[in-house]
Amino acid sequence: GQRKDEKDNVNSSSSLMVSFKSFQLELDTRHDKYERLVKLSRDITIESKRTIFLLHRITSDPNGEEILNESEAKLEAVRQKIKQVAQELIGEDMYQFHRAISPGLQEYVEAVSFQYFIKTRSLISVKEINKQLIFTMEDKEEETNTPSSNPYDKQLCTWSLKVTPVDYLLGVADLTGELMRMCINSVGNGDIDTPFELSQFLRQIYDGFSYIGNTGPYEVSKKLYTLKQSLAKVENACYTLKVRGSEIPKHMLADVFSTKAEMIDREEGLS
Amino acid sequence: GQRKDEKDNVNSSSSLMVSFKSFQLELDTRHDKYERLVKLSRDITIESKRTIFLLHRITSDPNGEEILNESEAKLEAVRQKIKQVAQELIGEDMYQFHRAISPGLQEYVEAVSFQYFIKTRSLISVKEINKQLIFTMEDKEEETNTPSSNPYDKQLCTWSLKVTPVDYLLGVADLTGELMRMCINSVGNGDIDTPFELSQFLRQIYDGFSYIGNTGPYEVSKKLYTLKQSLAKVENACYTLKVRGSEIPKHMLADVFSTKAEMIDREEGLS
Amino acid sequence: MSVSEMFITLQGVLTADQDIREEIRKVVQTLEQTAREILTLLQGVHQGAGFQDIPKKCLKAREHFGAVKTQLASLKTKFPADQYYRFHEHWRFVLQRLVFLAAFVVYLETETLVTREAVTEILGIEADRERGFHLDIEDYLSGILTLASELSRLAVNSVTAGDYSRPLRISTFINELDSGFRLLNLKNDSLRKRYDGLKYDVKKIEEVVYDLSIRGLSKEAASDAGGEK
Amino acid sequence: MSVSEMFITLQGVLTADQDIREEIRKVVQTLEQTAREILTLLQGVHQGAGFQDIPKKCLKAREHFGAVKTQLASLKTKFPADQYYRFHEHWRFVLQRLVFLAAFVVYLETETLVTREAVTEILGIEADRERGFHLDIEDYLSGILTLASELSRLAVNSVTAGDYSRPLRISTFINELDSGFRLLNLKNDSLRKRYDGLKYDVKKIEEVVYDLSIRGLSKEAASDAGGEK
Amino acid sequence: MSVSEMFITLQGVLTADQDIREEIRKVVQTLEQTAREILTLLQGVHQGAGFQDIPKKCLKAREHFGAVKTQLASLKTKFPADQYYRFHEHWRFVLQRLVFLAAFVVYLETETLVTREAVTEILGIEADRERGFHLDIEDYLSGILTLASELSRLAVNSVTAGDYSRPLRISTFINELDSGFRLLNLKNDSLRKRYDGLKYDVKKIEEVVYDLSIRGLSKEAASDAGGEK
Amino acid sequence: MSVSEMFITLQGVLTADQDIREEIRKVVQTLEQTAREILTLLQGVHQGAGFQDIPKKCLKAREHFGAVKTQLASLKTKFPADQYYRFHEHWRFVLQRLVFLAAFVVYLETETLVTREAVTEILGIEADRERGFHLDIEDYLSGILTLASELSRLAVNSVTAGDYSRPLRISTFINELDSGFRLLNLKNDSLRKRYDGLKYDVKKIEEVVYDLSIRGLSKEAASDAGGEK
Amino acid sequence: MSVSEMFITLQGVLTADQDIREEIRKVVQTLEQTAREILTLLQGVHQGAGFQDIPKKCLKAREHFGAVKTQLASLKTKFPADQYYRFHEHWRFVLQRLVFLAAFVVYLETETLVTREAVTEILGIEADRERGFHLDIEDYLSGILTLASELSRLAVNSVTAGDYSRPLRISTFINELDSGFRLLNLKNDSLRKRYDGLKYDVKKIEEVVYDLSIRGLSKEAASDAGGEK
Amino acid sequence: MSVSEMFITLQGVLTADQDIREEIRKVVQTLEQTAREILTLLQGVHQGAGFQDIPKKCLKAREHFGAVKTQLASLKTKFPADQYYRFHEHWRFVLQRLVFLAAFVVYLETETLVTREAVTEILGIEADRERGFHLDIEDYLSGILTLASELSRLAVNSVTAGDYSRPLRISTFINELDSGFRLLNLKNDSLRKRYDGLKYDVKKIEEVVYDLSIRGLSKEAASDAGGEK
Ligand SMILES: [Mn+2]
Ligand SMILES: [Mn+2]
Repeated sequence: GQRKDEKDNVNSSSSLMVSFKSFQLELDTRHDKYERLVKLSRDITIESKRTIFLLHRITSDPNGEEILNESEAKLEAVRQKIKQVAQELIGEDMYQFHRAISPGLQEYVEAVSFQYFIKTRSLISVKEINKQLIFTMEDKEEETNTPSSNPYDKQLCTWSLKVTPVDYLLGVADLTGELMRMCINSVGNGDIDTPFELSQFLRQIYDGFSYIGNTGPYEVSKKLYTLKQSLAKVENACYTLKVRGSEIPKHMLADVFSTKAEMIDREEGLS
Repeated sequence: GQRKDEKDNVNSSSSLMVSFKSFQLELDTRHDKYERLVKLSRDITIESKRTIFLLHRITSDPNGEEILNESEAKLEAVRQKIKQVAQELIGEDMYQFHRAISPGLQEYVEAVSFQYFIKTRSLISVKEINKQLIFTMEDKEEETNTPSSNPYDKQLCTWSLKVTPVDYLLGVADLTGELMRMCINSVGNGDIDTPFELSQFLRQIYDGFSYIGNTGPYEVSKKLYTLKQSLAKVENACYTLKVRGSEIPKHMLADVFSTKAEMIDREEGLS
Repeated sequence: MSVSEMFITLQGVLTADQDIREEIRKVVQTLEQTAREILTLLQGVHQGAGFQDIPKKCLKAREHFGAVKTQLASLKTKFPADQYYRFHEHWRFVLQRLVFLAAFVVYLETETLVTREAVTEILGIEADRERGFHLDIEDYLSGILTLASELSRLAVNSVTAGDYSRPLRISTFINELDSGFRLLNLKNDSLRKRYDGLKYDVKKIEEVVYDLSIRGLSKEAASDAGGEK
Repeated sequence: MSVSEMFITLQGVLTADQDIREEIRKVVQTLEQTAREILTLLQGVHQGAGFQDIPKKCLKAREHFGAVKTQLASLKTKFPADQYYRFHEHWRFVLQRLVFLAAFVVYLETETLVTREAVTEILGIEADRERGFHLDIEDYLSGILTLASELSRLAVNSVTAGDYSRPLRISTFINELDSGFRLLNLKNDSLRKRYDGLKYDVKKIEEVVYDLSIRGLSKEAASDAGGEK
Repeated sequence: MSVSEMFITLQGVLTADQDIREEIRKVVQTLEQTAREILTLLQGVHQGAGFQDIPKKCLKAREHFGAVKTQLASLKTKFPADQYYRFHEHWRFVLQRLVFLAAFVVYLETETLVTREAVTEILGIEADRERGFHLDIEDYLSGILTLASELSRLAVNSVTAGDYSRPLRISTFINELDSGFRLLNLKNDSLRKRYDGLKYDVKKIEEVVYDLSIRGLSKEAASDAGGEK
Repeated sequence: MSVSEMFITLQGVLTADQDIREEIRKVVQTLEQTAREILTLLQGVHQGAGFQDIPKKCLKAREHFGAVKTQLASLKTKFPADQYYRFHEHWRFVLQRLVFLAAFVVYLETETLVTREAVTEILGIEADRERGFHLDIEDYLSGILTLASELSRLAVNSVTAGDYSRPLRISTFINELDSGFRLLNLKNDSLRKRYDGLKYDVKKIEEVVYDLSIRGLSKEAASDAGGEK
Repeated sequence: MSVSEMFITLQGVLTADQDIREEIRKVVQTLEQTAREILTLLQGVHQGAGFQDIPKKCLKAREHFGAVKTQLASLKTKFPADQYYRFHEHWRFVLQRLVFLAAFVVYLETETLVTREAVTEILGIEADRERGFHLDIEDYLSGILTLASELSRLAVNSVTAGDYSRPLRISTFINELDSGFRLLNLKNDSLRKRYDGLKYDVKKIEEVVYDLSIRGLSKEAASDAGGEK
Repeated sequence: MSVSEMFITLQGVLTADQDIREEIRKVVQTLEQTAREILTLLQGVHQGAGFQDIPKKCLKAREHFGAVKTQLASLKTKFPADQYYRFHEHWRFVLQRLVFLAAFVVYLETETLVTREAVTEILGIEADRERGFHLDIEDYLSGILTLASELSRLAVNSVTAGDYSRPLRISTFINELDSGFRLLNLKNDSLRKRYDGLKYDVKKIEEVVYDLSIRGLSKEAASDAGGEK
């Protein structure tokens, strides 16, 4: 059409166009960063999940110590990924990119608090989690790679990432699912102490969540139902242990178990 | 508990454990590949979207040829990503990982068919798209990087990835949205031929989709509504052009436009 | 620290967060009220009689922006400076509206596009994120898109009021804006949706210009405009 | 090629696809029917009288697997060999069920876990994806999980039928299976969910073994078993 | 009191409530029927020939409002006066529709906005909540917004029917309405959403006035109107 | 009769039912194919060039309806006559579509609304439920609403193709249809929802007529039409 | 016939349909009330004391079924006989519940599965679709599945009440039922889902029997039963 | 009165309404806080050690109800007494929760069902709608259903804590409750749905009683209980 030409007079070097070019750059930079963070978050999620699977092997594995060490190594690898996230966020408002990284951080909280429970039978605090997310610039190579662009290089040799209280809560809420699995596993493995410990612990978490109730954000309240179900499963498991234990005097239990173990050994010898 | 130990006799070198260890490897390998493909798909999506934005600049930019070249370069970059996807899929059943890569491929179809329409005013076929997705092993470096693991290296020096008909259809369905945008842009830029061309073209695609109707998968039928809306917008734009053009005899139009262009020039001179 | 103590602490954090949000909401409400007043003021330009009063209306609007400044100054005291994006959603909408209103005033005064820096000055906030309460680029762009749609309406009403030159100037302005926006790669979000609307504004103005030109009114306008300015 | 010709071609492709699916569905239906028959057959072992007949039931089931082989052989002719995963959903469910049934038969015969290779042999399909119609690893695992739950039921019913040694053997077997599954990193999908169920099967059997041991029935069982085998 | 006695008492309360709702539903149905009849009657004004008959149509509509009064009078006897908001949802929709219809009649008669008091009089209900079955303010506003959209349609059809002055008057009226609504600080979701639609009505009418103006038809209209009134 | 004999009998009944559904599905698929072909054919009228060919297109469509008759005749043999509503969902959608297509052809031929009786004749089914395979009233109405929306599109494209008189006639037709529907007391949710869409069609066509009228094109159209008819 | 005449006729048809539905709803409500009364009556058997009264409770329930018969007889007069499936959804739920209640009574009386014919007789409806208001096969099966779940509960409560033989008999019955259902090739989604629940009932009862058996209570039960029967 | 004056008046009404809602929300928040504290307190009874403390916990809870009374007293001053149902949604949820908590305390104290009157006394509100701020019957019932589910959990945990008699008493109580609910003809969707959950609670408790009974623990419990009471 003949009219097309007339529009060409939009001067591509006008001040408007110049600022829009800078907008283009700004937006693309932001989106690229967001995208990199999403990818890191996915990596963090996957590795955290695998750490959790690893930790579940403890209830059946004699080499508990070994598994704990292995899980520590895995979590350290996850923290290296989180370090990259933190690096991306230097000088940024982390809430601007929170949606990108939140899923990964929640899964990390789940993994790290699961490990902590196994080690200490208690709940890791958000403070302790964040203590492990302070990073120092040890790797000299990296430092030399980006010497000019990053103003934080020389002044501060540490930087950190803080898990938000809400991410922490959501991670802990998911932790209860893993604890429930651990409880049922324990019963299946003839471990009669762990279930009662777990039910005690889970109840405390449940009471904590119901104390918070709906004052938290919607995502937190949404988890209450699953949490309640996990607790019910654990309470039912303890109930079953108690009920079946009622058929025999307490002092006989040890006897019974050793007999049974013997039986099984013999059985296996036969098959 | 004392019962724990008894379970330790699950021999970690039993044939069952040996096969489950191999299952672990197999599953992890598969999930890792899936994850890599998801990331590639995201990259493909983003770059394809940016190509589309670039191509929209043509209607206002005098340097159409330049933009086309730039878009070609961008699409080539996307194809390099697709090449990576194809590499991952060598020897695999691509449908096993289809869900991971489908979003990216659809967006690529949208971008490449948009460019093709701008160049040729016609619809690119799925065949033509796939022709561009046959890759040969040119980069020597890559070849030397993975010399042993990949059995396809020596026998076949080409490999390819095929966009499925359904991915193609879904990409084309989204293309219509871009065509609608292009149409409205054209009207705003005083281009009175393009809208009619576009309405003709869009109608053909719409007729095509309604010919297919609900015989395709659900995702395709779902797009019909948006497609219809896009068509309505284009038809309404043409209607407006016709109605307002009706107030002046055809032969006067050129006159009018040149006068108006003059006006605007003068106007700009003043401000 | 026991589990229940931990949860009591967490509850404290959440409560503090909600208190902040409550405070923010209150200030945002007064901002919305002021914004509505500026809007009502500026809406007058669409009315026939309003065209003469534009400069006076702009002056009055400028006064209102004084109140806006105070309210925004109060807003930024309500939360930690480095958590802007944590509470962004609360003021996002009203800030976009204020950008639009500032851009409208500036356009009416000088027929130019207000820059991001200029808007932040009018609003008394920062242009730069590092320096404090700032204007997010997407909010700036969103406000500008509202301006485009308002101007397409103004073009229509100018003709009704007998001013045939303004639509031509608006047309040039919007066209440049459109070229600017085409440079951007937007995500499939609300900004993208709003940007899609720009095409229709451009189209509408193009139609007005066409209507004027086939009737020879654009010539008349040009000579008028020559005289006016 | 015109747009409409292109769409006619595409429609042809889609129709061909649907025809394939229709064909697949038909074969899958006959497979489901056969699977249901094998299931009914094997369900008999839970009944009191059924415990003596296990070997006979297994033989009969083996015969039915002949029919399964023929049906699966027919199934693989219905679609291009390299598009297994395109149509996977159609036979996924029934294949998992057949894995379970084969695993159940093998367990009843030898009290061992059928390997992936052995299952594919029973079903007359490939163990290896590259070689043709194969058994996806997740489907294999899913079938095995169904076995675990069936065995926990069998443990309960064995006690009712007065067989006190079988639960002990099942317990050992399921424990090993559980250890195996713990090695896997599952995604949050249906397999994960089914795997979560395994814990309850393990728990149930543990309870049965406990019940037997506190009553001294496990000793009795052990000596019986010694004699039986 | 035993548990079962308690529940028998409770069931009595529940039954009474359900009976009330059933009664209300019946009256609301007749109201809907009457509303539909008034609507059909008034829709006639959009037709070319209908423009002459407006006064007659209004008179007829007024008669129908007699029936509405009776039906509303019956409605208010169906439930305790202080439970208006308990059953509000049942009549909310039809009441909004009746407000619209009353407002439309009043507009056609006098080209003014019906007040809340006047509507309640037409409907035979109370203006004041304390005095009984009243008109909720949001329902009143909702009905008025429907009027705005109907008038934008009327403006279009007036032009078709050759009446060029009516759109100008509608434009003034709608502008006033728009300013009015801008004074409101709407929280309510559904009302807010409907109000957002008002700006499209305003724009539509501005475009009609523009179309008249650029073709010089609005001057013609003005002189006509001068003569008519 | 033993439980298992009972269930074998029941399975017989279930199988028969499933077979019927399978048969129905097959016929419905061919009906859908034919319907899609008619649709593609008639959509040609929206193309600029298509306006001359309307009579030819209608003739061709009529031929296709021959196939439809045969297919529907086959459909009704697939199930007992008194179980129409048991299987209604299977053909409901395609029947609505066929009603629309028949109504569209009839409109294009004679610019009148096809009656329910006429549609059933075109489709070779019964008008009266008692007499056999009939057309449910809601399906008829649903098809007619689709026609309305197609005609509003046709009005737009007629103008683009330079035919200024057709929109006026469509407007009259749609208005009559709208009045008709207002006589109905619709309860049914999906039909009610679709009916709510009709008012957008009415408005759209009124705007087309407005556009023609304000440019004096409707007069031109009228004189044309006068000559044509 | 004018369009408006056509629509008046159509409205007549729609109204008739709505009236029928209203009538049906009313009868269904009374049916639900009666069903609830029978349920309350039969729930008594779960209570400790209730076990002695079973025969008396059954007799009373039989009386209530007289009322059911009358109500169902009234229901079938409300609509044309050949439109059963048009209104099916209205009574489907209550009919399934009545089937369950009838099946429960019959089980309590004779410990056998009520046949479809026997249920229809108890309800005073037809066994055969051709002969009038009948019982859809899926509704029958659905009611039977409810019975299974009720019986698993009864097994549990029998033990509590000290009746150790009933669970064994229930176990046999449910197993037969399960085998029966396995003969069916269920397509229907809701029925299939409910059938999946059956296996939990089977398992539950097996566990009860296990509990009795491991404690030697089932032998006791067997000798009791020997004496009783 | 001009349009803008009218709207200023209307805005006054709207503002008043929003202020009321704001006030209500604030009080409701403090109520929720208190309710959460009572809940945390009472949840302690599920802990093994908590069983001895029940009376002390109840006393403490009673103290908290003093705060509830004050807060509810404050709530009722926030709005006109006859607009209870206008703002009902605001406090509905927390009121149901408070009913549950009151009912739980009363149950723990006396093992009886709190009556509606007694609840209102504990909460310091009216039993009778006519007399002021009252308790809606559905909210009462909803709270009671929550109690049932809490008691089924308590039954389980009682056993774990070694208290075998409590489950028997809970079972009797829940059965009575279930019979009570069966007397109701529930229409309300959300209440109906929650009621459907009751049958799971009933079943759960029956299973607990079963477990105790088959192990002879219920006898032990009975003799204990005999001594205790
Ligand atoms: Mn998890
Ligand atoms: Mn797109």
